[in-house]
Amino acid sequence: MDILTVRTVTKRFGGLTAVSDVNLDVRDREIHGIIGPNGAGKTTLFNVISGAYAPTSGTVTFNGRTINGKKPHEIAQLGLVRTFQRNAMFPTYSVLENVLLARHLQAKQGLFKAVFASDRKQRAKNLERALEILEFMELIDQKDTLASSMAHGHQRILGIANALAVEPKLIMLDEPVAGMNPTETALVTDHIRRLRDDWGITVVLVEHDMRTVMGTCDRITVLSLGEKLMEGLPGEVASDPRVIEAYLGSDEWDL
Amino acid sequence: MDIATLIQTISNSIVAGSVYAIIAVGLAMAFGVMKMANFAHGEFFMAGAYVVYVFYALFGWPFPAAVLMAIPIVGAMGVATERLIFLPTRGNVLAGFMATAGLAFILQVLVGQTWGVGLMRSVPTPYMGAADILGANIGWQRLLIIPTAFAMLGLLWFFLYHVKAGKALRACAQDPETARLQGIKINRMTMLAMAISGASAGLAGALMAPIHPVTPYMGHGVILTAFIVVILGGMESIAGAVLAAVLLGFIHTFVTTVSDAIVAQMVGVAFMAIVLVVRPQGLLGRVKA
Amino acid sequence: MNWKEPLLAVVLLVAAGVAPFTASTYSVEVLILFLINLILVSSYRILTTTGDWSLSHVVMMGTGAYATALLSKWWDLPIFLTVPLAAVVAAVVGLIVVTPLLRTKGFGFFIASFALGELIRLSWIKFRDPFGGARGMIGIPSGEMWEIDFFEPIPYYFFVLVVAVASLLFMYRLDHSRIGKTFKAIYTDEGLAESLGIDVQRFRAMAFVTGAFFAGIAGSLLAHRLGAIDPKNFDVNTMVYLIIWIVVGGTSTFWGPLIGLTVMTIVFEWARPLLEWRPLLFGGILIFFLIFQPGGLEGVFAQVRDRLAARRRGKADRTSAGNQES
Amino acid sequence: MLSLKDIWIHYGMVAAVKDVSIDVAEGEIVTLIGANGAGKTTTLRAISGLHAPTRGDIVFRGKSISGMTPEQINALGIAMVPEGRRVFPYMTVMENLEMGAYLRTDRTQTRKTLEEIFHHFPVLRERNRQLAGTLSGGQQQMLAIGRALMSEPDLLLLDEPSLGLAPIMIQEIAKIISQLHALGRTIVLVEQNARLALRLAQHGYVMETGQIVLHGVAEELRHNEQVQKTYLGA
Repeated sequence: MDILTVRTVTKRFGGLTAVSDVNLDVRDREIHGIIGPNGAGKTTLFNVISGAYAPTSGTVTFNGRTINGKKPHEIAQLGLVRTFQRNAMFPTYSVLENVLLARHLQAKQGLFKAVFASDRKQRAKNLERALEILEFMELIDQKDTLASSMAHGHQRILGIANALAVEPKLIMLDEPVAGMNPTETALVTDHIRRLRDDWGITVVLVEHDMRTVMGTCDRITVLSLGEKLMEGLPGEVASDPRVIEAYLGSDEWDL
Repeated sequence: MDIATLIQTISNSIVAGSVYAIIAVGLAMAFGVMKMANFAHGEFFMAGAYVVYVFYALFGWPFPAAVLMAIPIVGAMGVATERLIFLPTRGNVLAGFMATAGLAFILQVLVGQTWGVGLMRSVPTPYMGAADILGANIGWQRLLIIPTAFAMLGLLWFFLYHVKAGKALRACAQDPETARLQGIKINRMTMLAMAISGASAGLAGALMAPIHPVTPYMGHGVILTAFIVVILGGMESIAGAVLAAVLLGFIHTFVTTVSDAIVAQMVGVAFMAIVLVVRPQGLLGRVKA
Repeated sequence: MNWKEPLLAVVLLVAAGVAPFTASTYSVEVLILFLINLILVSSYRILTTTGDWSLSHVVMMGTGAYATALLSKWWDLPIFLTVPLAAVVAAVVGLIVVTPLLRTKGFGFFIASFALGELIRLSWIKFRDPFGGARGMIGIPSGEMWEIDFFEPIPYYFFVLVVAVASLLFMYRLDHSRIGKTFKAIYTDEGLAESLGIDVQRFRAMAFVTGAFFAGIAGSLLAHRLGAIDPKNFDVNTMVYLIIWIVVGGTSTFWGPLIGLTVMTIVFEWARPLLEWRPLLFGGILIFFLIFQPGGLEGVFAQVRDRLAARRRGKADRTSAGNQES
Repeated sequence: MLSLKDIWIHYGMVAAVKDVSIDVAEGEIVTLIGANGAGKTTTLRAISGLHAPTRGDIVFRGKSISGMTPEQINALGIAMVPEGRRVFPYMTVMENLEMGAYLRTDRTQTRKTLEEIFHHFPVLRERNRQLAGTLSGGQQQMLAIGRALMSEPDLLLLDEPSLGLAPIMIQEIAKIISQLHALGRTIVLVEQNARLALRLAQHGYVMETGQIVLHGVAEELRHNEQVQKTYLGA
């Protein structure tokens, strides 16, 4: 079953077409990679899906509901949560406070109830769940560390933990291993796999780095210059000459 | 409204628009180059009026000479403000803006304590008499403002579009980092922008001195109008500021004629609020990609 | 979790209870104004926690003041009704004002709020009936409760004290509630908060309206005390003073604005002999803080505390190191 | 001519460039290649003065330039074409070029340079009165290169000149770069299009997570397996 479908989505900025007529099908409980060299339109597509941009044309369906035109917070509430390339955490809070805050932000209640009710029960529940998430993401040992003073790789994982606090069905990760060394990369990709394997969360991974995508994803969609180049299994993608050319450039230059 | 009143109102509108344009162009320039938002811009206007008061009314210099003095003096105040306030708060528009609110207090007190607080300084009108245009009576003192505004805006336009330093100023406004890569010294440009900004506010104040009550608090009324103009025009756009100034000059004058000055202010503010909501980038503003 | 804050609160409350009996009438009046300003400055902090610095906050206060004047003059309502009703009126006006403002951010918000505030203030000048035009409204009753006349400073002082304590308590709870945390999350990273499912606009509006509500209370209390109000009471000059208090104190903790107001009230009273030179002093202080101490006094306190803690820790480390050696 | 000696660059606490050393000889093209976020652009920005290295030294013509402002470095003869072109959008093509020659005072010489640039990029002459923001991506790239050349720099820094351009445009830009080399220009080229960059350059440095993992003669790197691996993980 497809949890996320993108149909003929086009996004123009003024005269520039950043994404042109793109289709995408993400199956439930898969890790789907969207790759392509710089300027391929990955980030634009990402922003269209998460609601930051409205598409110029085309539709986006998540879990059976049309979500194009909805606001980012509405999409998040429906269970499609994105992370950011950087700063996907509140830097001046501790790790535990980060996840607790992300959970607090979920509560839907009025001003007066928030101020007057003591809601110990809810607090206890939130704390329990936050600790569970940290345990799962292997951040529990650092729960009192200030987010801004954590190692780069762990900050990225905290960003994912914050997203988990929203109880998403699908997480979209924006270049989760950008600028990381191999050890950090392995740590993050390991966590990404566990999201799907242990908690059954669908993952959409937007990445520049092919290596990460190859080892982590079930299926891959390749974009180049705003258009979909191909879609397939990692092995198919890696050996496709069009993809190699998109990444390394053609070898046939007439200088 | 009969023809005479209409002509009177139109000419008053142009005069008002000219003054607003001189004031607002300076504000827009400072904001454009390095996001310097000057709350004390109204006090610079006031300072220009006091320069004329001192040199013309007290020292007895010829009126045009006194007006010209306002340009370097208030221009220097602009440079000092850049060095002392905007440079240390660079990168934080609000902090610079609030700090210049403090500067406004300081200037009001200094001027008030030197030349008196409550007293309204009257600057005698140097050019008496009025032009008679189709039955409408328009004082020469007011009419004088129109060519001065044209000359000043023309000069500024020539500077920005035909002089290297002016072009560099525009380059800084569009992309400061890339401007630096061309060897353009950004710190000189911010000083230059504030010099022009101060000088234009000072010039406007100097021209208005004979027809506007000169008090330490005369900047108050000006700052709101100036910000309305700049926001209407699109914050950083100088052409936008001029267009909006003329527009607001007409709105204010016509509404004042048919109703009163307070309603005119209200209409101006409401107009700006609508523009902000419908077109946040202003009339000629650009959406930054 | 923290015993220091409640203890401090008790000490302050006792001091506040004793203060009027040891002070001159003039000082009591100053204390009344101080308490009113305490509500005002604290209510302003609510908006700033979302990052929306407004220039119309004293106009919201003025809205409460004008509402009070009208309510007590037209319908002769008692003070225990005028104060909450005025707050509601200010909140409603706040909601109307903030709706277009939400389209703007940062500096744009600041300037646009200035303009919309002026629009309201100008309407008080324009509509002589009912607002009394530029000369404002006079003859606002000081109010009474249980046959105690609030024209007397000490009874009114205690009335204001009760209202102020209740208001501050509410705002303190709000600050520490999940809503207060949401405000700060929006300020820290709007995009992240949005991605976690937060309706950013709704919470920004909520902060503005709540702030307006308490500013309305402050305005109402002020109107009853002064007996006469005019549009000049709520102009941008007053607004700059509010900004000075909050910049001097800092906004990152609940206590910052309170510290700022307290210090600046003392400076204000102390500088009374300077007469007209006072604004110069205040302008200078504002510039000084924005440039050299942007975190405000609360930042200074935090630095001192951290340094002391570090020194204490340093000592402890040295002792333990010494123990290990021996 | 230019050498980076063990430089480190930090963004806050994160080290974006670690212990990088690069040497550029007069008249050659040196390319820095590597995946996104490898630290190529940061390294280039350090040379141009937009980012001060936290450790190490950058020496240009025997003089240390680390810690200088971009203005000072430009005056020494280093010009940069920033990533994403960054033309002044509301200035005409001509004005953009003039800004490139901002520090030059010799009018006739400048005029000559301008003619040379128009010779390289005829389209800029045709459109010299058009606002730069209205040019196509490829034309903007040409303008950005032209603007940098206006200062007659001894060293030209190019950041991702092929980014977001259609293949035919990339070919065009590549031709121009090789022409500039033929005319004796010294160039540091940052590119994600590795094959192209290694065809153009004489020496190449491969960056990965802020470090140089490989360097050598471009022709050899072109056939190196590790280069392929850096990009494709194959």
